[in-house]
Formats: sequence, C-alpha cells, structure tokens
Amino acid sequence: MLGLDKKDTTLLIIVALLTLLAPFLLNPFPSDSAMAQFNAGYPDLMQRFVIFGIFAVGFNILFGLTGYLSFGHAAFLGIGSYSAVWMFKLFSYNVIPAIALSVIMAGLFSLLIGFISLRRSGIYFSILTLAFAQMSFALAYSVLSNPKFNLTNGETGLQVYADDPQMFHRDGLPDLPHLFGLSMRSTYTLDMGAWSFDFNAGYYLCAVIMMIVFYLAIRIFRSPFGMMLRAVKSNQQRMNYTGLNSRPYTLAAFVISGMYAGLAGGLMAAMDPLAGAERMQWTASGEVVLMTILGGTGTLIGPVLGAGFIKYFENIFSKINDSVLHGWFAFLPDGMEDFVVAVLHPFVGKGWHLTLGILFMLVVIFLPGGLVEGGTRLRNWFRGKRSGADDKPSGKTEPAE
Amino acid sequence: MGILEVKDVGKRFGGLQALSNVNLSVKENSVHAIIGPNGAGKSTLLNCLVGKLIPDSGSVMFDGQSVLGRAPFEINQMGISRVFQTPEIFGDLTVMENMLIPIFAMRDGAFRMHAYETVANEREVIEQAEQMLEEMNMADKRHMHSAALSRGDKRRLEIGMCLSQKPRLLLLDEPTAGMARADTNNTIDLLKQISEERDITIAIIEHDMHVVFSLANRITVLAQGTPLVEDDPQNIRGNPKVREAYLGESA
Amino acid sequence: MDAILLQILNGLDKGSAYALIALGLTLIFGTLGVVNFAHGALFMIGAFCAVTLQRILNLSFESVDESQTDFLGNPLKVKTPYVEAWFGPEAGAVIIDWSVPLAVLFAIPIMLFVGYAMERGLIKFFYKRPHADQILVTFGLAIVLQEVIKYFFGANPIQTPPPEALRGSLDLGVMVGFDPNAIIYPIWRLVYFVFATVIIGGVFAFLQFTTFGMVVRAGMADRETVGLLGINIDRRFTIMFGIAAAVAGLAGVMYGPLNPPNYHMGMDFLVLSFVVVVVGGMGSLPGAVLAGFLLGILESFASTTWATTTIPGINQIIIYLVAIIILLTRPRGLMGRKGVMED
Amino acid sequence: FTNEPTGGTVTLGFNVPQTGPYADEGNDELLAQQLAVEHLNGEGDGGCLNTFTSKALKGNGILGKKVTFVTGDTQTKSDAARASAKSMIEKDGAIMINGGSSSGVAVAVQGLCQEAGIIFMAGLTHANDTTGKDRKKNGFRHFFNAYMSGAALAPVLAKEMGADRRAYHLTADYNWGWTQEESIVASTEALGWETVNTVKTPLASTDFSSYIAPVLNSGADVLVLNHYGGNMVNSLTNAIQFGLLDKVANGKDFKIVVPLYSELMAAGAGENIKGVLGSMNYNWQLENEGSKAFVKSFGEKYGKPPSNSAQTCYAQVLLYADAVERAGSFNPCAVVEALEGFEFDGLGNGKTLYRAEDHQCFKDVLVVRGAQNPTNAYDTLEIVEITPVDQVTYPPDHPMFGGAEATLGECNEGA
Amino acid sequence: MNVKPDFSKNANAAQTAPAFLSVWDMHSYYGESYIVQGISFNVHEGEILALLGRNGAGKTSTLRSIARTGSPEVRSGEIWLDHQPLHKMTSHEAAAVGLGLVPEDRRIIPGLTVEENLQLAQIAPPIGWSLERIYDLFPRLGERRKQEGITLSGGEQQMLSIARALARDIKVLLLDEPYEGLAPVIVDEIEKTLIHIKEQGMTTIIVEQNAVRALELADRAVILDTGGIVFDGTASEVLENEELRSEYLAI
Ligand SMILES: Nc1ncnc2c1ncn2[C@@H]1O[C@H](COP(=O)(O)OP(=O)(O)OP(=O)(O)O)[C@@H](O)[C@H]1O
Ligand SMILES: Nc1ncnc2c1ncn2[C@@H]1O[C@H](COP(=O)(O)OP(=O)(O)OP(=O)(O)O)[C@@H](O)[C@H]1O
Ligand SMILES: [Mg+2]
Ligand SMILES: [Mg+2]
Repeated sequence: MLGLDKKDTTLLIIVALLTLLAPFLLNPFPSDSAMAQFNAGYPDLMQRFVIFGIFAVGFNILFGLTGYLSFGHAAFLGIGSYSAVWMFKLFSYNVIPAIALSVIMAGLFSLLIGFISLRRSGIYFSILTLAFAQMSFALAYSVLSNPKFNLTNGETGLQVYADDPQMFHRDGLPDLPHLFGLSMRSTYTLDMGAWSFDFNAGYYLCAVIMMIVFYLAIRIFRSPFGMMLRAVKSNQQRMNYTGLNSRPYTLAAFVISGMYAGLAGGLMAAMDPLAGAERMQWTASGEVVLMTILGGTGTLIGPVLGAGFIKYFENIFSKINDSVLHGWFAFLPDGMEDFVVAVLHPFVGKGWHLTLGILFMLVVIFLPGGLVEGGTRLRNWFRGKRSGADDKPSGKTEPAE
Repeated sequence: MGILEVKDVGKRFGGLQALSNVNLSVKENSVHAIIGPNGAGKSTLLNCLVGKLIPDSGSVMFDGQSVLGRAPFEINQMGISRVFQTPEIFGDLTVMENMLIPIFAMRDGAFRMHAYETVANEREVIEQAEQMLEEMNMADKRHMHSAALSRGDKRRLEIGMCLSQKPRLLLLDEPTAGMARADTNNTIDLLKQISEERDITIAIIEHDMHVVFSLANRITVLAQGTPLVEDDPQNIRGNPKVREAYLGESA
Repeated sequence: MDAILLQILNGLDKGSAYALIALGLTLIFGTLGVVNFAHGALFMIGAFCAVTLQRILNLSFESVDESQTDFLGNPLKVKTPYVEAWFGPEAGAVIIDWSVPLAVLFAIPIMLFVGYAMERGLIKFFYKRPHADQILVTFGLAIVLQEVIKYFFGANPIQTPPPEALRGSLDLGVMVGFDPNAIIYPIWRLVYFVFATVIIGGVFAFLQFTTFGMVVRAGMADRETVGLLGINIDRRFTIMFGIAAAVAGLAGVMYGPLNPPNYHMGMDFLVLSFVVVVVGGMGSLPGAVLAGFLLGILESFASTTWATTTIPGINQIIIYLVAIIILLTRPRGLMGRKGVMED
Repeated sequence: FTNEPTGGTVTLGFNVPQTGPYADEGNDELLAQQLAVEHLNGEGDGGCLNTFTSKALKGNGILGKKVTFVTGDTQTKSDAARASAKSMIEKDGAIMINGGSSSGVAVAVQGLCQEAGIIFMAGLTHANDTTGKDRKKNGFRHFFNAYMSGAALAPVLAKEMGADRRAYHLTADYNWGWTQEESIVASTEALGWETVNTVKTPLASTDFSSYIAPVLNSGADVLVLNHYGGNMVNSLTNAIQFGLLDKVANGKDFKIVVPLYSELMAAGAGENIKGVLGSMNYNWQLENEGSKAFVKSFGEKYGKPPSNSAQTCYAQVLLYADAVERAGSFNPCAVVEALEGFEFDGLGNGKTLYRAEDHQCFKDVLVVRGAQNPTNAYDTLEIVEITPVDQVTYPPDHPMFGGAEATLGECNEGA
Repeated sequence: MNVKPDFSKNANAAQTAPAFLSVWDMHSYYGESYIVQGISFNVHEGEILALLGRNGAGKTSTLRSIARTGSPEVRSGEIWLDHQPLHKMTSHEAAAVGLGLVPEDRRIIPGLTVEENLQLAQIAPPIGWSLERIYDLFPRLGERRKQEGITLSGGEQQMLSIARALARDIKVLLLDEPYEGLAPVIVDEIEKTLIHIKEQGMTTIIVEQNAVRALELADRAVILDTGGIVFDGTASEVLENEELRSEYLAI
C-alpha cells in the first residue's frame, strides 16, 4: 500500500491507529479515580507527544541514518515557532500559512548552518551545530529583543498583541490560531460513565500531519537516498571513491531534518501562539537527542516512543505531589502510608528529574537498542520464540526498521 | 598515447621522497602491473591517481583530461574505480546494498535525491547487482552484514563493487591478498575475462607473482619511488635487477 | 593599557577554571573516548565536598540561651561546633576558617573513589557502545547525581568562603606602577590560578614522563590489540578515570570560594567544557588547556564596555563565535589528533 | 465558563518552579499555598483568615466547596510553565493558577490564562511589564515591581549615601533586568546621582569578575546589581571578593545596592550582604497583625519563617477565594470585578489596594539591609524603612508601564 | 581422533600432557552466529602447525579464540598452554602466559610511531627481542622508526606487526597470514626467521593462503572447513593427498 512493503504498511497502520485513538488510549483510567493522575489524554500533552514525535522523527533522519549528531536542532524548532508567530502577528491566525513559513524558514536556516557545519565531521560537527544554536539562543533571548528591534520578545516569548496588524484577520474568526475558522483549541469532550475523553481540533491537525511526515520518513528510509545516507554513516571514504559526493547527501538530510524541526516548531506555535527562546537552548537540542536514543536510533518508530516517554514524565510525574501520594495510599494503615509516601516522595513531583535520570540509565543499560528493543524483546517473549543456538552462522540480515 | 598518462610525478612525505619522476603510460584495454618492494611507492602512486593525494609535481592525464585537483568522486565519475589494499566496504550495510550503491552511482551520477523512490522497486539496478554477486560467487551471502564477512570475502565484494561500475580504468591494490587459492584463480579468470570482453583497462599492484604473470601484458617495476624498468612479463622475470631488488629466489 | 592587563588577568582565572574542567574532561572524552555528560556533575560533587566538610566541621551541639529568642519568640538555641569544643575556640575557628583548603585533602580520596566507582560500575560497559549510548547513560547519571545533591543540600547556593587570610584583594596595579585601584585582583583568584597551574603541570608530567599516557592512547585506539600485547588496559582506564574525576573534583573544591556552589553548577559548565575540549582538539591535553585560557581571556575582553558597544551582544556569543571560527579554519581544533572522534 | 466547579470541590492550580535554580523558591511558595488551602478549608489555626479585613471567608472552603489543589513545575521556562498550566486547566480542571518566580514566566502564563478564561495570580514577578504593557484582564499581581523598588529605595539611598553619588549598573540582560535598571536609574538620577555606566551581563553568566573588575577604575562609587537569584549571589560574591566595600572612591566609602532582595538570595550570598541595601515586597519581621498571624502559622507548621514570595502566594490564594465569596460566583469575570479596586488589610503587608486599571497591588514597600550581626539563620535582613504606599504609586499610564496604549483588554470567561 | 588430555595441576605433566598447546572441543560464537564448531587439536613444543582452509572456514576465528580476544566468544571447550588454562583467561592474561598473535589485519595502532608501537609491546613483561635486534631483522622499520605506524606501506605494516609479536618473550606465535602483502624477497626473509626461531624452541601456528609455502615450512597441518576440522596430520600427508589438496586448498 502507498508504495510500502507489508511490514512498513503494518507499521504505518499501527501508528495511524495509535495516533487517531490516542484520546482513548491515553485516558484509560476513570477521571475520578486515584489513577487518573496517570491519564495523559488531554489536548496539550497529546499535542506535545505528536509534535515532539515529528521533531524526533526528523532528527533521526539525520542522526539515525548518517550518524551526524547535531546538537543544535532546537534552533530550527525555535525558528519555526518564531516564524509562525510572526505570521500570526502580521497576517492572520490561520495556521496553514504559518506552518508553511515555519518549514521554509527552518529549511533556509538549516541550509545555511548545515552548509557550514558539514565541512566537519564527528564531534567537530556536533560542536559547530551546538555553537550555532547557542548563538541563536543568546541572540533571541536578549540581543534581538531590545526595544528598538524586537524580533523575539526575549524571555517572555513572542506573543500576539491586540495592536498587531493581523492584516487578513476578520471578525468572526477565532482570536486564536485556527484552520479556516476551526479553532485549534476547540475540544469535544465525550463523557462515558466515569471516563471522559477529549477530542481536540489542534491535536487532530498535528496527528494528521504527523502521519504524513511519518509516512514520508518511511519512504526516505526505504529509498535509495536513505541507503546512501546509511552508506555515509558506514564509510564515507568508500562512498567518495564510488563516485558519490557525500556532501549534498548529508546536507539534504540536514535540511530535511531541519524542516521537520521547523514543522514541529510551527505546530507548537499553532497550538499555543507563543514562541519562547528556551526552545533554542542546548538543553532543548539535547532533549531531542535523548528522545531519539532512548527510543532507538535509526529505527522508525523509536524516536516517537522516546518523545512520548520524556514528555510523559515531564508533564505527568512532575505533577504528582505528596497529597496525591497520600490519596493513593490512603488505604494503608497510617504509619505504612506515611512510610510509603516518604519513600516515593523523592521520585515524584519536584523529584521527577531523578526518576527520569534513573530511567535513562536503566533503559540504556538493559535495552541497548532503546525502547524499540524492549518492544522487540517483549514480542519475542510472547511468541515464545527464544533465539537459540540452532541459528545458522549468518549476520544480522534485518535492515534498520 | 595510453589511456592513463603519468608524467614526472613526485610526492614527498616530510623527509621522505616517496615518489620521484614517475612516468607511466597505460595502454587502453591492457592489464598493466606495477610491482616493487614494500614501500616502493606503489600505493602512493595509486593514491595520486584517484585524488586521495595530490602530487607535488608532474601531471596525471586520464583519457586526455587531467585528474589533478579533482575530488575523488569526480575522478570516479570519469571512469576510474579503485580497490583498496585493506578492504573498504560499507560495513553496516548488507552485501546486496553494498553492491547496489556503486550501480546507483554509475547510473545517477554523484548526487541524486531519490528520496521518494523505493530501493525495492529499482528492478534494473537490483538485477545488475544480483548478476554481479553471481559472478563473484557471493549470491548466497547477499543478506549478510558485510562487516561480518571473512576477509577474503570482503575483498571479493570490493572487487565486485568496482567492476559493477563498468569503469574504464580499474585500479587494483593487491586484490587477491588473503584470498584462498581457489578464489584467487577465479578472480584471475574473472579479471581476464572482463579485460577481454569489456573495454576495461586494468592497473594492478600485486605481490603474488602467479597473479601478475597470469594477467599482465605489461609490467612496471617501481623501486624507491622511481620506475626501475618497464617491460613485458617474460623479460621482467629474467631481469637480474628485478630479481635482486624484489623477486628473490622463489620467483 | 591597564584595562587590557586587567582583562587578561580576569581571563586567566576564568581560563584556569575552564582549563581545569576541560583537562579532566579531555582525559575521559578526548583520551578514553567516552562522551561524559556527567563530567560537570563531578565538578559539582567536588565543590560539594567542600560544603560537606564545612558542614562536618560545623557540627555542633545545642545549648539554650534564655536571653535571646528565635523568630517564633521561643528561647534561642545556640550552637557550638564540636571542633571548637575540642580544640578550643580559637584553634577550632581556624580549622573551620580553613575548611576549603582542607577540603582539597578531603576531596582527593572521595573523588578518586567516585571516579573508580563510576568507571567500574557503569562506564566500563560503555567503551564499546556507540557514543549516543554513552551520552544517554552519562546524562542520566548526571541528572541523578544532581538530584541527589539537591535532595540533601537544596537548590540554593551555599557559601564556601576562603580562609580569612586569603580574602579580599591585592592592588596589583600599584605594584607595577599604575594608579591605585586600576588593577585590583582578589587573592583567592590568584590562588586558584596557581593551583590550576600546579594541577595542570602535574597531570602533564604524569602523562608525559611515563608511558601511561601512551598506553592509554593506544588502548583507546585499539583496545583489543593492546590486550593482545599483555597489557591490562582496563586497569589503566580506571586509573585514568580516577585521575580525571579527581582533577574535576579539585577544580570544583577550589572554585567554591569564587562562586558559591549550587547543585546545577555542573550543568552550567558542561556545554562550555565540551566546547573547550573540542576547540582545543580531541585527544590533546595541551590543546584543551590552551583553549581554556584562550576562551577565558577572549570572554573577558568581550565583556568590556568597549566590545559590547562595538558589537552588541558579543559577550553572549563570543565563545561560540570563536569556536566556529577555529573549527572552520583548523579542521581538528587547535591541536587535535587525527582520527579521534571524527566519525 | 471554563472549568466551572460542579462537585463538592474546587481545584486550584499551583504552578511553581520545582526544578532548576529556583526550586527552593518554588518550594517555599508551594508550602505557603498548601497552608492557605488548609486555612480556607478550616484546618490549622486559620492564619490570616483571622486578621483579614474582609470577612467573607468562613473556613468552609470557597462557596462551600472544599478546596483541593494540583501542582506543576514551571522549570522557570515560559514553555514548560505554559505546558504545566495547560495541563492543570485541561486535565485537572483548575479554575485559577497561582505562583511562579520569574517575570518571563508570569507574562507567558498570564497570556495563557487570559486565552483560556482562567484567573491568573502571579507569584514572584518584579518586572514592570507584568502589569505594564503585558497586563491582562484575567491576571493579577500582589508582588511589587521595579518601579516601586526604585521609588522606595531612592530616598533611603539619598539619606545614607548622599545626593552626590556616581552609580555603576550591572544588569541582567533580559526584560526584567532592563526594566529594573530603567526604574532605578530614573529614580536615582532624580535624586541628583549620576549614572556612570550601565553594563548588561548575559543571563547565563556564572562568573562576573570581568564585569566587576573595571568598576573601581570607572569613577563610580556605588555599584547597583540589577541581578536576581544565582546571578545576584555570584555578582555580589565577586564584588566582595574584589574588595569593593573596603575601598574609597571619590573620597567616599564604596557602596553596593541590590534593588531586589529575597530571603533565599540573602542566604545564598551569606556574609557578603552585610550592610548592602535593597528592597522587598514583604519580610517576616514586619510587626503588623496579619504578618504575625501568618509567620506564626507558617513557622509552626514548617519550622522556618516564610519568604516574601511565600507570603505573596499565600495572600493571593486568600484574595482569590475571598473575591469568589464576595462575588458569589466562580465566574472569572465576576472575580475580576470583585478584585478590581479592592482594598484590604490583614494579610501581612498592611493596607493594600488592588488597582482596577492595571491589576497591580499598591502597598508599602520595604527597604532592607543585610544584617550586620544575624542571630540566627533567618535573621539575614533587617528592615531599614517602610516606604509608604503614596511614595511608590504611579499613574496607570506611566511610560514605563506601556504608557497610554497598555490596556487590560476584555475579561475572558472561556468556554 | 584426539583423546582429551588431562591437565589437572598435580598430574605429571610429562606423561599426561602430550601437547604444549592443546585445544579441546572448542565452540565459538559471534553473537548468535556459531562459527567454530567444536574443534580439537594439539601442538607440540617447538613445532610449526599450518592451519589451512578456504575463506570463511574459521581460521582467524580459531586463532582469535585461542588468543582470548572475546570476539568470537568461546562458549565451551578448553585451551591449555603449558599447563595453564587459557580458556579461563582474558586476552592480556593469555599474552602474559606467552601467547603472541599477529592479526590478519595487522592492527598497527594509529597515533603511535613505529617505535612506540614496538615499545608498547614491551610494557608488560615478559620482554622479548630488543629493539636493536628487531631493527636488525627489519632494517626498514629502523629507518622509519619515527614515522606514524599506520602511514607505513602495507608490507611495512606487516613487518611491524610481526616484529611487535617478537618484541615480547612468547612461547607460542600465532601468525594470521603473515606473508600477505609482502614482497617475495621479504617473504623469504621472514620464512628464514621463522625457521630460526623455531630452532630456538618457538612453537608456531601459521595460517596462510599460500598453502604450499606454508606446508613446506610446517611440521604438521590442520585443515578447517565451515568451522570443523576435516584433516589433522603431517604436512607431507597433505602434500601427497591429491583429494585434500584439490578439495580444500585448490592446489
Ligand atoms: N602519509 C605518509 N606519511 C609518511 N610516509 C608515508 C605516508 N604514506 C606512505 N608513506 C611512506 O611512503 C613509502 C611508500 O609507501 P606506499 O604505501 O606507496 O608503498 P607500497 O609500494 O604500496 O608498498 P607495499 O607493497 O608494502 O604496500 C613508504 O615507505 C611509506 O612508509
Ligand atoms: N565479526 C563477525 N561477526 C559475525 N560473523 C563473523 C565475524 N567475523 C567473521 N565472521 C564469520 O565467521 C566465519 C569465519 O570467519 P574467519 O574470519 O574465521 O574465516 P577465515 O578462515 O579466517 O577466512 P579468511 O581466509 O577469509 O580470512 C565467516 O563465515 C565469517 O563470515
Ligand atoms: Mg601498498
Ligand atoms: Mg582470516
């Protein structure tokens, strides 16, 4: 289907089902139960899952395939966001032109930065991209937000103000980002007994876009271009002596992943019309690196899983405070309850970083291929198919999936 | 005029004159062997031909065009392919993919953005690769990760990759080193066959005299960076200077 | 003239800090090839060794002083440190006063142990893993170390003042004939500079005049072959890691009096120290030190009013700008070795 | 309207930094907010409910509904803070968001709450913009601002240091720093001071030596540190290291001023703050009834006195609850109406007005000084002067606050 | 074919251990690929054993298993060297006991000069040949001692690799295709050296594609095919056995 082989089609269908049904899947607990704290099916977080999923999938096209580790991709995310908000400020709240501009601007910037940075490889490349991103961050945070020439509005973030021109804004259109009148904030809430599910317009826009770009990513992975990118990673010298110019290949990958980042940035602004400079900081670039590795570098679905994992912790675990804990363990005798709460206390709420750090370590120690590897192992385990000594002497034949 | 004309090439590494005044002319459709003691500068000379090194002096012309100053991929696109002394293959890729890449490079040039096509649909390219694998006796290994090949197999794969590009000039740096006798013989046959059937010129560096004498029409002996003699195989074998400097008694 | 001298001096101590941190990092990252995102955390732990020692020395017993009250109006509890009780108030006070220099001795075994435990318990399994995995695991470790420190010491900075005798500043300008107040320089910054020089010299000497450095370099390039030559490379890697941790830790201990330690100080230095190491060139100790001082001095110059008015914001981007220029003009940084982390 | 409480409970959202450099600050805010919830629900000793001049609150929750709360981590980043606020609104049904510890975050979350139709009460935010050019109808600020700091400090500075001083400013290079610098420069120059230089320092700086070093030689005799948090702790520590306070310049003793103080900064700066002047929104040593009740309640529960941001967050929870009671509805627009122009006392700051035009609180401002001989760990700052409110009041269309163009816009009650 | 020797500590070595180096029922894997499939053979002190077979037969894997490199991983079996249980050791311990491997891909350490590559071999005891003695045997290395090892020509690297093994005082020398890439004169040189050190009591296993050459040198031969032993006997037996020669050695 769609030019994909059977395995990839299955993957795509699974991803499509997961994203479309996310409002159900992410809200498995009745909304008044103690476990409701773990529900993630509210619009903002669902949007974040797919947006960062897009970001990570794009990043993986560069890092997973060519092995070039960029530490500055957050700059493109930021540029995407700023472009979109400027589009809102100058023209209209319609998200389509805003997202288009995000992608284009991110593409242009990544072309420039990539062209320069790709003159080096390995760690030298990483540090070049990092330096560019940090410069962008510093400029956006203060220099470009001085009162005379305010492009970014500094620490507060670029916002739409009532006195902005918004040339094509008409009355009757929502005063928030919208798709031809359909506000990104509009949410239909379905109550089913104790459960409640949110269907949000913005989320579904993101989800559809994510499916499209995920499909594109599969195509790229399976294309001759994708194979060339893997060849770059494997042996650039051989590639050059085979008559291929590796530079345009890496640059193309860089620009494509930059455009994915810009798309993610544009979508972020479309969901919430504010563009903050922290989006460009090295920690943000580092986050997408972590997402990709955590999920499984060079795999198709891994980065999406990694993105979901990190965002889940950031948004769900950070909100579990002592009173929530007491709520959960109220059934225990008093002494026990306090003890359990005291034991869990350092790991949740303000300690969510600690849990995340520990999980990073556990995943990378026990699942060298990231979360995808965990999935594969589970599957093998269920199928009861333990790979045994009867294997013929042969190398790994599975291409990266 | 040969297809490859090397004139007065010199190359220095720090205090070491690795090549000096090398003149070499390789005739079209011939098999030209370059032999010589270890460290004579044979690999260095090849490096100067493919753009890995830039000679300090002299000129290198391929088919009437200078190759100096061109990037390696451009030189390859002109029709020169090279097999390295230590196998250079795409270790993370499968044998089949290794074979596809040079064919793509030959068909599409140095860069083409095939981002929306699918490898599996490139029937023609795949067929050519299959055929080459057959010829190299490696069809049964097509799904192996090439890093896991034994070394002889790696070398065969690399030769296959170069041949699949149908180059006009094929540079071989000790192609049969580490190859089993049987495969060496096969490779000799294969090289013979293609040099006869196709318009391929071969320049080969080899220490295995069996290979050299079965293939070469012409031999240059390099010693200490300069050509010692250039002659037909039978004359080289008897040349006392060559015997002393290189062949020893066992020739 | 004096302004230039002033900024060079300022750059020197900033540079000493960069150079020391980068020195430790380059031992792990440039030499052992492990992308160690936990290096900043080692620096931070060093600083907290000083905090801990200070707390230990200040361990006190309480007595109630009826004449004073606390903020809730209850009688005030007065604390007397045990050291003052044991060694007499004066000697005790001196010991407490000198807690930072004492912490250097205290930190050495601790940092060696931390380095040892980290290498044996974790990093050892990651030498052969892709750099990406190393990043993830060391980043995780860095977070964990940070959070543990935060759990015990809070997020707020904690002062670790230098000893009384080494506080305040010298008027260096007067000594060389400038006007008074033209070049003043804090004493502890001089101490830090001298300390950095000694440590850097020591590490250089150790790696230069013994075969240790060569073996470790060889081991990094090809562990297997070195093993085949009968060398137990694992042990040497562990030692190297211990040294690197100790260097980072000591840099942290001595840094405390300059700027009070807090739990995220490591992260603040992390990116910068990677930049310094890479600009210096992978695998080159002198390169890392040189780059540390160079960037420190340039940063100081860029923060002069003259520089910031000429190019607005230059002080924010100078390090990255210089890094880009150096990396584009010199492919392997200032003194990098070929083939180290280039793929 | 958005998140109308339906059951027997009402949910408030407490959005504070729990990770990053301001985690301790956030923790203090959180403690205070929890205390406020207890008091609203009639638990504990009732704290300021007993001293509050408005008697609408009865200790039975808000409008009879039990108060519950959810917490989130702003990470002191606009993005994260908005994400966290959104999750409280979308997932937990919070009807009001309270807290925070930076102006950037405050403005960002205030904008969000305006769009979502939720009441926002900022925590520690000192930049003029929060209730200046970025003011919003749904947002309120109890904390004071940079202008007020300048206005309160100036007379004290004149008294202590004389009218003939030359000031050198180091300013954190972002929005809050600029507004504070602008405010202090304006008010000190009005005194007759001269501004020698204003230098912007990158927010990410950890070491300020290269900015401090040229100060002495610049002809200045006062150093103003427009820094907050870790920046301030380090720049002050550096300044002391360079021995600035031991020097004499222009024949006068060199002085340092830190316009915005907080207890945690004071603790972090340790002995270095001795004698250094600054201003605060509140201090636990204030002797009024409300303050005493609050300190007692907080101190007994947590074993330490409250910080000024804790007091702000505490007061705001009570103020919000009280406004709902008085309005008789949770509808944000009704709450806005109830809060606008509201005058009250008994929450610790003395008499206070919520000005209708910009939703800024007007109350006395404290000028404080680093204590010379602190008797305990919390006694780091001493109150020098309680500047009366009139002295710090400014017109709502003051140019530093967006001028005439700044508007609150329309109240948004959301869905 | 073989009887499992008894190497228990207190047994009388002279009677119970017939061999100096003994491999017993060794099984090795690369990950899940089963490569060395249960092989056993003995080498006596002072003997040269030729290990022969086609590409991919498992020769290199066998040598690497004995040298305890960890890849391939020996999952079962025993390896004894002079009453020491190698199978319980890591590679550096095995090296300390007296094992020296000359790997097929030479493994010159990048970043180190020729001399440093040699010094590296003399860091851990026991120390063997002095640098002078090595430079006497390979004057080329002496000339290039300050050059970075990996910039040597292919043949020079091979010399360095062999020299590095001799720089340690070893009891057993494992040579993986030592003649590869060497000029015929040098091959003669090295062959003479091997005979020379054999006379001094060195035990050697040599893997070589040039089977005739290896067999002329060796006392005994073992032929491998797909991870198993198909022949174990004297060298002359192989040379006389037409079937073996054509089936496995193509000579
Ligand atoms: N990058 C370099 N730096 C210094 N010397 C070099 C470099 N590359 C090669 N050499 C030296 O140049 C000489 C010629 O080397 P080259 O590799 O061309 O020899 P060769 O003829 O191919 O020998 P072999 O048959 O052993 O492969 C050698 O002595 C080698 O040590
Ligand atoms: N790293 C590896 N991972 C998986 N399989 C491997 C690996 N290295 C070698 N093999 C496989 O093990 C088998 C034996 O390889 P080995 O290198 O031992 O052969 P060899 O006899 O030395 O061959 P050659 O003469 O070509 O060097 C081959 O089938 C090869 O494909
Ligand atoms: Mg060669
Ligand atoms: Mg082999």
